[in-house]
Amino acid sequence: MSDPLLQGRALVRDFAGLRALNAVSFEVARGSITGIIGPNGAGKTTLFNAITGDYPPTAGRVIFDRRDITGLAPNRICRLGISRTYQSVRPFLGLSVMNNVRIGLLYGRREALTRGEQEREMFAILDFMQLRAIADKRAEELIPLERKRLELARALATGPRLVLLDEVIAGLTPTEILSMMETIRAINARGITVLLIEHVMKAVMGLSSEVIVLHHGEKIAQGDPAQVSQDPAVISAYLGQADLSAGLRR
Amino acid sequence: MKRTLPFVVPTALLLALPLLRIDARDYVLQVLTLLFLNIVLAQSYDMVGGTMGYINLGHIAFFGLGAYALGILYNAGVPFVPAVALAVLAVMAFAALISYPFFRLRGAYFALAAFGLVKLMEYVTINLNWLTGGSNGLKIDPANRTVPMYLVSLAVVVIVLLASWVISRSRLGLAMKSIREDEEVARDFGVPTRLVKTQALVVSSIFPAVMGAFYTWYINFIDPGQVFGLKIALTPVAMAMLGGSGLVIGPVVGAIVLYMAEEVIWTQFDELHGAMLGGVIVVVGLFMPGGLMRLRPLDALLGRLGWREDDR
Amino acid sequence: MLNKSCSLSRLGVAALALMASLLAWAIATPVQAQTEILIGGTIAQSGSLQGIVKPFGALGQAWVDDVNSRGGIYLSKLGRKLPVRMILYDDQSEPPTALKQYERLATVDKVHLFIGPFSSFVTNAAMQASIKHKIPFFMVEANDAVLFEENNNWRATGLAPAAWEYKRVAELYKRMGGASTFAVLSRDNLHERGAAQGFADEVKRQGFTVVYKEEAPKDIKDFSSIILAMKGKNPDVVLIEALPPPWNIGFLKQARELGLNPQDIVVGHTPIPVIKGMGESAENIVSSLYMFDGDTPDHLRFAKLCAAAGFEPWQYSESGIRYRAYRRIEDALERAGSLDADEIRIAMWTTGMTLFGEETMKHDHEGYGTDHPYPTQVKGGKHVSLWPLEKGAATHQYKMGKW
Amino acid sequence: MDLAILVQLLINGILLGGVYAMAAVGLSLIFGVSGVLNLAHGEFLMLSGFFVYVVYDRLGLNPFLAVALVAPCFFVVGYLFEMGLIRPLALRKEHVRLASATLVTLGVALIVEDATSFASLGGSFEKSVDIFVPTLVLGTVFLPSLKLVIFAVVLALIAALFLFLKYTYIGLAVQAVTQNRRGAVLNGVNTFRINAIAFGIGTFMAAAAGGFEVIHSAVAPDIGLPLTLKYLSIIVMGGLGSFAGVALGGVIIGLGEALVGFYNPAWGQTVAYLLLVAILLVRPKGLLGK
Repeated sequence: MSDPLLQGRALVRDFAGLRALNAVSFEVARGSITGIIGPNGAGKTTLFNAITGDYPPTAGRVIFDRRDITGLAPNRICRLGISRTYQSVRPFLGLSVMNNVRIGLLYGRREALTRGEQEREMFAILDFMQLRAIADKRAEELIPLERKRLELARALATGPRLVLLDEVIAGLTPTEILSMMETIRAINARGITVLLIEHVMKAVMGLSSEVIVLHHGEKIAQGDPAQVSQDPAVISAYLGQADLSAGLRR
Repeated sequence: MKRTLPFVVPTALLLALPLLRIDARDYVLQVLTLLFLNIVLAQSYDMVGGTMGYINLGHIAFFGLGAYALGILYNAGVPFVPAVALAVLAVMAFAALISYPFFRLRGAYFALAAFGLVKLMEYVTINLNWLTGGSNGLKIDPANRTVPMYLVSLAVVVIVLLASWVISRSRLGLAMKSIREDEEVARDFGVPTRLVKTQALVVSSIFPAVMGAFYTWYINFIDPGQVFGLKIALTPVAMAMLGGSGLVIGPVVGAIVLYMAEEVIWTQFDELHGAMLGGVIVVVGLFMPGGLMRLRPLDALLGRLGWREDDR
Repeated sequence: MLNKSCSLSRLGVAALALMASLLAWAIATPVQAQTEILIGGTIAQSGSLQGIVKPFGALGQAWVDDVNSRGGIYLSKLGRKLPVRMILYDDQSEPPTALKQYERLATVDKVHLFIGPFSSFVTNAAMQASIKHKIPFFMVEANDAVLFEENNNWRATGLAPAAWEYKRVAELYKRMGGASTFAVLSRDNLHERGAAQGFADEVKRQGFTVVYKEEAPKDIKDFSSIILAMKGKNPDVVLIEALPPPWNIGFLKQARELGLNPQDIVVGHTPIPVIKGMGESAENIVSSLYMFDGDTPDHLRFAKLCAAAGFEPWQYSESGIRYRAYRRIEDALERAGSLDADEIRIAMWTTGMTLFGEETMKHDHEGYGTDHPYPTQVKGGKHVSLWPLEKGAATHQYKMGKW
Repeated sequence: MDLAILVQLLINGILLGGVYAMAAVGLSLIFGVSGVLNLAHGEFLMLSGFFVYVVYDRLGLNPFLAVALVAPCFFVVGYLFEMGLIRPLALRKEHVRLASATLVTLGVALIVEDATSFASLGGSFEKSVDIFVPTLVLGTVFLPSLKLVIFAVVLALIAALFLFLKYTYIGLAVQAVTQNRRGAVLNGVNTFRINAIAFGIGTFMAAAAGGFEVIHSAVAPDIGLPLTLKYLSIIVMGGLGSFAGVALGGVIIGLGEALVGFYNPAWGQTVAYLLLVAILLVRPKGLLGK
């Protein structure tokens, strides 16, 4: 990859003696949808947290758009153009849908928006995520699917160049999965690079142009989906997790 | 117009009150002055405690510091108005200074460290008796300042209410609320949390500092146990909770209700004033986590007045 | 829409009505005709000071009942006796509350004279109402110098300055002989500081040495370091000046535990909890009270009032001061002969009455009185008066380190 | 400084730390398990002191026997306190819960204080038991035996608590709840019961400390809140939820007070809060906090 948007160089992250990430190096191409898979406890979310600065890497470098962002505060990293969602959704429960989105617009952007631009952007995002009708509700009044959409809306509000999606598809019904996959593609079509963690193999394989496989905190494979699913190391890592390995072979 | 009327009319009436020619005028003014003091403390406490979700049990430290700063400056010969300004600036600087270490703490740690700060301030004030007069207290020239104090407190109440309202609708206010809801997420979405917390604390320190400075001027004889007292530290918190912490209208309503309850208690009962106050506080904590103004009928009323906030 | 605005305005009217009625409730008390003498004041029934003065509400009522049982106080210019009524509020031990309530007493209850609250801080705030409304203010348990900084003809106290508190105790040691070095420890509080400093100055003036003098925090619980430092100075007499009994008990128990054995121990305030808590060890502790043993009418009446209020005179060391205030009010009213504020004020300042059969109360030009306490010694679990001095020197027994 | 004095000061400070730790351990347990800052802790201490006094005064019992009688009753008091007043707050949002628990316990503190002072109207507000346990004297060093006993009791209680937490089912459940409330619930732990037990034990410890207070010095209705504040700063200093931290925090404050207090009594009391702020500056989670 000649000029990746995001690059991890030998990332290490320790938690009280436990090594959650061990020398993970990877690259995410501009404009791509890249998937991260791996069994539970493989370090996927830890990798996200290392990128966003929530839990900065113990060693190694994170390079975003040719710039070293290792150790920057999360709010600064956000302004540089990385945005995220959470595995278990974390909208600001007491705030209205609009204000949830507004946070990203007001604080997450590098350049300040005028009031008019703000409103226009906000309603465009609400429309895009089909949240306009419930814009005045508080987040705690939303149903789970709406909360997921709200998380995505908030992530888009910061005007990111890269979004990290942590299991946005998990827990949805088959119809909802299809619509969410469409949404992710649409986001990508806006020129936003997507890095996503997912357990639903069909979705990952369907969406991603590239897949990274983590296991026990180490990267064991990276490549296009078809190639990765044939990788013996990957298969053995998933062994014992019948449904997942079944998903891999399918 | 309709929305501001319920605010403007009482303010105008209260402003006209000193013109009243009845014997008990000054008594009424003093009752209201103490009420205003409570409103200011509760309302400004809630900027950090309610809007930002950091239970600042040390809010009263700003009041006591303002009271002492004014007394010391005034006795050193600084004219009154500059002395107030300097006292308030000193308190703001103090707030900015402590915000860094204190906001490294979260939840209970923050609440406790802030509470401990009040006690520390009390002791230090006692011990530095060359500066503060120590346990002998600090006295400034006495005078009857009932009417000016009343007007000043009323003005500060109006200002603090406006400030709360403006903040709750502002960029800063939104960031404060997001910190209350989930500080890590707020930071992930670009909110410079440390800066926002410092700003919030400094803003919230202005009002108790002003009231503290005027308190010394009004009572003219203060001592550390009084201005850094436990009761005065904790009642504003109870008031904010009673009315509805995190709502602009909450603390002011809570302050009025609790203060009036206290007035009734001490005039109507000879004994057990503290216990009754405690009972009220328990009931609030137990049954009204959202406070009065989140109760359905009152919430509906706010809706009709057009005062309901989006984020509650 | 019509409905909505209608209920809104109804609500507005209701809110205004509520406010007005609250205001009315606050100021609505029938205006008093001159059929009784109204005395108003506050007593801490809650807050930090309640422990020292709470029963004085009952004591006040006992006095009122006593006066009224004789038909009240004779006012010569009215040519008849008027009954007394006392209105006491709870100042919550806080100055702003006291200020508010004295204002209420002046304007709503329309009292003829004020009786002061406990402590100099609260008194300072309360006095503002007296100056403003020109109502005579009988100060009670308040004699700090800051209260006397300004010229104010509306207040006066029966008390001498705080520094006099141990004058008689110091005189006693002068007369006794046998002790020459003194250690003085006071609680770091307005009143106690002044009193302890007065004692230190007094014994120095008598030619003794003060080997240790310290102030300890209001809420200290562990005295071991202080006791250790004190032991190093080996004083003959140790004086402890603190109002709250736990403070005194804490010090005494730890002094016993750590082997501090001076010849004599003076504990300024030794009410019943101290004696009960120390048991045998309290024997021969020297203390002071605002009265001495005797059988003058004042002694008998004081004992009777305290009994009616449910305690013995020596159990609340400040009760003697209260009693003196009541007597001064009676005296001033009788001599004024009317309820005119100015006449009461002048009568209050020109008193020359005799109390407890012995002393003549006076005022100096600043408004200080002459009352200061008398030495006592704990014997058999009670205070025994060491006054007058001739008697005291004979009765007093050195503790000689016997705990 | 004279060596003998230094030794005496160190002994005084350490023993004082034991006294502080006694009540603070209970408070720490309560916080660790339930996440509640119990502002009524000192009131229970005070109340227990009063009951000990009443039992001693009216029934003529030996004060130590009275403590042994009264303190266990406070286990029930703490248990019921949790059931009636703390449990209903369990489902609230974190910061709302912290605030409402603070309010509820503050209200209870005010009620207990005022009711106690009301109940003793007519008598005196302060109570103290007259008993003297002779001091152990070794050369120039004075070892107050009562405090030695307290210190031993504290150590024993902390050890017992440790064993209880490590080896009994309830103890393990308590630990599980301390570490992860939600996880414990998912694993079938009845957190309500565990909270109540923690309150029971914590209040029992406060009551035991109250017994000591009335024997060793005196209790009065208004001593509660200031004591609570001091204990809270000790447990924060040591690290919330860590018992060893509590003992350490107690001893540090005890030593600070003893050493500073020797030269300057005024700053002796201040040092506790100075240390609190200083330690939190360096370690936001306390000395042994995780």
